[in-house]
Amino acid sequence: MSQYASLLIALPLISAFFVPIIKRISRDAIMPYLSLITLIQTGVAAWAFKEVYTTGKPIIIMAGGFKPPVGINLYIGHFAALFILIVALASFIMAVFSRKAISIEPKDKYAMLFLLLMLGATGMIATGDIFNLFVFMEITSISAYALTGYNKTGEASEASMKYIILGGIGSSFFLIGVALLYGSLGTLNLAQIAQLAGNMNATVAQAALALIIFGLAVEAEIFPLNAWAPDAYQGAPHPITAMFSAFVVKAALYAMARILYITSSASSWSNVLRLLIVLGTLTVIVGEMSALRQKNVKRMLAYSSIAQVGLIAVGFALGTQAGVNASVFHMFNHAIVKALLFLAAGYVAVELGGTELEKFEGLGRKMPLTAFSITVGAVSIIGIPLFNVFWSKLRLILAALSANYAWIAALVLGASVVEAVYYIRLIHLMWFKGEGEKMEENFVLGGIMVLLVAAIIIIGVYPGPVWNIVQKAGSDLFNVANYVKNVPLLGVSP
Amino acid sequence: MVKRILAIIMLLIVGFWMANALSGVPFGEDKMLVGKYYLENVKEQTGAVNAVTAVVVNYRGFDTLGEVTVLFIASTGVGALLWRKKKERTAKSEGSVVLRTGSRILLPFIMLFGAYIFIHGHLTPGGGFPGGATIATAFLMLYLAFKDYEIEHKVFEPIEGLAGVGYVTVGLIGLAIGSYFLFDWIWQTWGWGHENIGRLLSAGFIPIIYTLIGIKVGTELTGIVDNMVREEVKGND
Amino acid sequence: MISLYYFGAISLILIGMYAVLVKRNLLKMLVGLSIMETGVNLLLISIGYVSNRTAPILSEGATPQNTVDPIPQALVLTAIVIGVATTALALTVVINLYSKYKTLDVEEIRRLRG
Amino acid sequence: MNCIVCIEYIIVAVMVLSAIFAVEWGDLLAAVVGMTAVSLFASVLFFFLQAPDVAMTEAAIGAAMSAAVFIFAIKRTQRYESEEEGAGWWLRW
Repeated sequence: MSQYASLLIALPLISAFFVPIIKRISRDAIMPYLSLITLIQTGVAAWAFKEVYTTGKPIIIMAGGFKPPVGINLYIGHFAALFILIVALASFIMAVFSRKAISIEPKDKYAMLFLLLMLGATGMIATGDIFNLFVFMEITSISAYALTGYNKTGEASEASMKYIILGGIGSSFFLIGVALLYGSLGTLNLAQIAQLAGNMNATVAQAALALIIFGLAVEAEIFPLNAWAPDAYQGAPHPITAMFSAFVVKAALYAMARILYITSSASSWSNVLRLLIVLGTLTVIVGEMSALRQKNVKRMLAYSSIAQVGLIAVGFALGTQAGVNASVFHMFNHAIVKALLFLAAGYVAVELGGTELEKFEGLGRKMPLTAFSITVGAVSIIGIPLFNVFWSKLRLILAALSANYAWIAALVLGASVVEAVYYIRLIHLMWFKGEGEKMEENFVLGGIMVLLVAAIIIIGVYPGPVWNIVQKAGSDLFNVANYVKNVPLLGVSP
Repeated sequence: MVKRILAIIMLLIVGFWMANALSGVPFGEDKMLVGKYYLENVKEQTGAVNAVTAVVVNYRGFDTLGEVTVLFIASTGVGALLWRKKKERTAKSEGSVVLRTGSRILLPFIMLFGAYIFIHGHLTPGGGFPGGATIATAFLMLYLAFKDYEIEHKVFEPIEGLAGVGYVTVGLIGLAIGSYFLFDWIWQTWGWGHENIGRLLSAGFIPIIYTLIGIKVGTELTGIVDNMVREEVKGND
Repeated sequence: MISLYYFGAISLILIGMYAVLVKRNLLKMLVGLSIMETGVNLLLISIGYVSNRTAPILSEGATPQNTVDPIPQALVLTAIVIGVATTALALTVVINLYSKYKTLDVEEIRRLRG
Repeated sequence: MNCIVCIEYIIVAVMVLSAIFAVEWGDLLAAVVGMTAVSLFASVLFFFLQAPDVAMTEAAIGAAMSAAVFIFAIKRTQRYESEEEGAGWWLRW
């Protein structure tokens, strides 16, 4: 029965391949079809989530019926079940938003690329094989390139070009890293790599891990290779921007953390951790400093997103259970908040024709509900108590202190102060400046925004249940021995 | 010039570092672990003589599904980004007489050769991807030879989609029959073709999947070429 | 002493990276990326090679003991197709950029800053 | 040293040389021809490394199709590059 979870991969694929035939039948049916498929995907993901969290055992999907090191397996554990649900849910929201936000033809191609972007992120989170991870990463990134340039304006094409060049370098690096790992271990399965990592040559292990981290850094928006992100966030269609921030980045970060902890028994592993801590810190600093001087709200949100990604990476690089838990919690909260913020900002752009700061003047009078949701999102991401991000930032600070990194706690606090500056500027602009007539707000989108706001406040007031789920997900990521035990490895040994 | 020298120095450092790491992975030595298992069991488990094909289609079938998807994304993306209201070919001159007659005569043979490559994927080197590329080459030649040749878009796009649907459906039938996605139901459940390993009618669903992949790759690459060749008609923005 | 094939693969990777790093022409950068991908593929295949063994096609004469590793070959098969897909998409974006700005020089294209 | 080894050395040398030319030639059409030559020599090397499947795929897809797509793109843009240089456009914010 549990093998039916492979529908998570098969369903988006088969429905994407089916779009040309739907297009022959009726062009107007494409967008409702997209919403329907993402809704079904959400249902399947919810079923998998329930299955994993009630039985407490991960679902192992073996493609072709071959046992893991021989065949490819998907590992839907506590972490993957949670984030696949988030991916599907965010996709569903954005599919609904797409009906309003996408007016540029060809919509059938948009629907295919949208489904495949969702498929790629799902696969990246679920897979248990390092080369399969590469393939899913390429699916994600190539559909992201195409979607970034979808508007066909000069800016969109430029952003897409930048993304393609960086992504090409990143995927080459990743592949060299995989080649080194394979050359020294003779296997590609993550569980078996975890078993054998201890007797790896130290130089090879260090080089392979550094190359893999640099390769994933492109997708994960870690500092030296993230120049594409603000441009792409600005140029891409609005629903796609929200998807980038809500789960594409998260999938790459997860892959990074997974590979990092899988190889934790390799010698010279702590050097790699130190490298990631430095990169993450630089990401936070550069992201927050650049966000301060932005004139475009979508670009500002993009830099803020980069800074949060840096915080998550630092949390993963602490190397303790508490740090991983805090990072997973922050990923979860950030996905909700950024989905809300980009949805609201995109809706403003659709209605008022742009996301420059001037467009947001007097938004509180023009579109009170949207302005209210942006306010809640902004206040939450600053880290004010009683909103969800407060708890994850608090956990991050506690984890840093218990791992003897006092300066990381200072970094988190400093980042919050800088965030407060630019978000409060935005809030001030929306409520206390400019005049405007009240406009009709879309009922469905308003409902979605209210639901997301409610989620933020409920998690902020009662963090307990979510924290329990997140702790399980974090230990799934951190506890490698358990991971190896759960994968039924066939006894292939030298 | 300074930038150039700096870049070269930086790259040499990176290269030295990589070479240093590669010295821990000696060339030409037997490093197989899972590979040995494949080589020893490939004939009983999949029926394919060509171990690479068996690895590509059976053992690592998920990768191949992803690979087909990547090509599909590329063709869709090219179509989406080069989409204009009205597109036409703008070539000014026909190909030479040799090219025109040659492409007309060779077309069926190239197609046949492509089909041969992907049908015999489990016996000889090759398989769906080179086979599909060969078929695409035939259409490429038609585009070069005739200045107003265009493929039948109404036929090609649904074929591309249907081949992909077919691949996933074969996988889902495996899920229904053998309870694993992409399970080789023809070879392992029905047990067809066990007596003629090394001949055409063996190796379970490998020929079926490679045929679907070949059709898909051929139509996709042709679609990419078609989108690149046709340009927007002037005065229509 | 590094082997010949590793030397060739690393040279290709470095030359490709040099083009991406230094050149200003977009098509030249893509040529560089393509060369880099070829280099990576060569590296993977040479890692899977075992001296004095034949191709992994188990017909006459070839036994599991005297064939090379099939896995890197399967991986490279995937990587080649992915490389071509990326190249085709990138060239499409280049065509779109050229039709907007009438240049391929990245310094003149650069509009998104800060 | 037997003859196969000499051929291997020569092919690797020519391959690296054509890669350098592909990067340095100002005529983009020539650069694409150089890139295709790199792919073809690499496919010969794949054959020496006992990977006939990969050699075929590289020749059919890596060399032929990508060269065709490149040439169509050059036809729709421009053929010569300017001589100036700049570094790391894609790394800047």
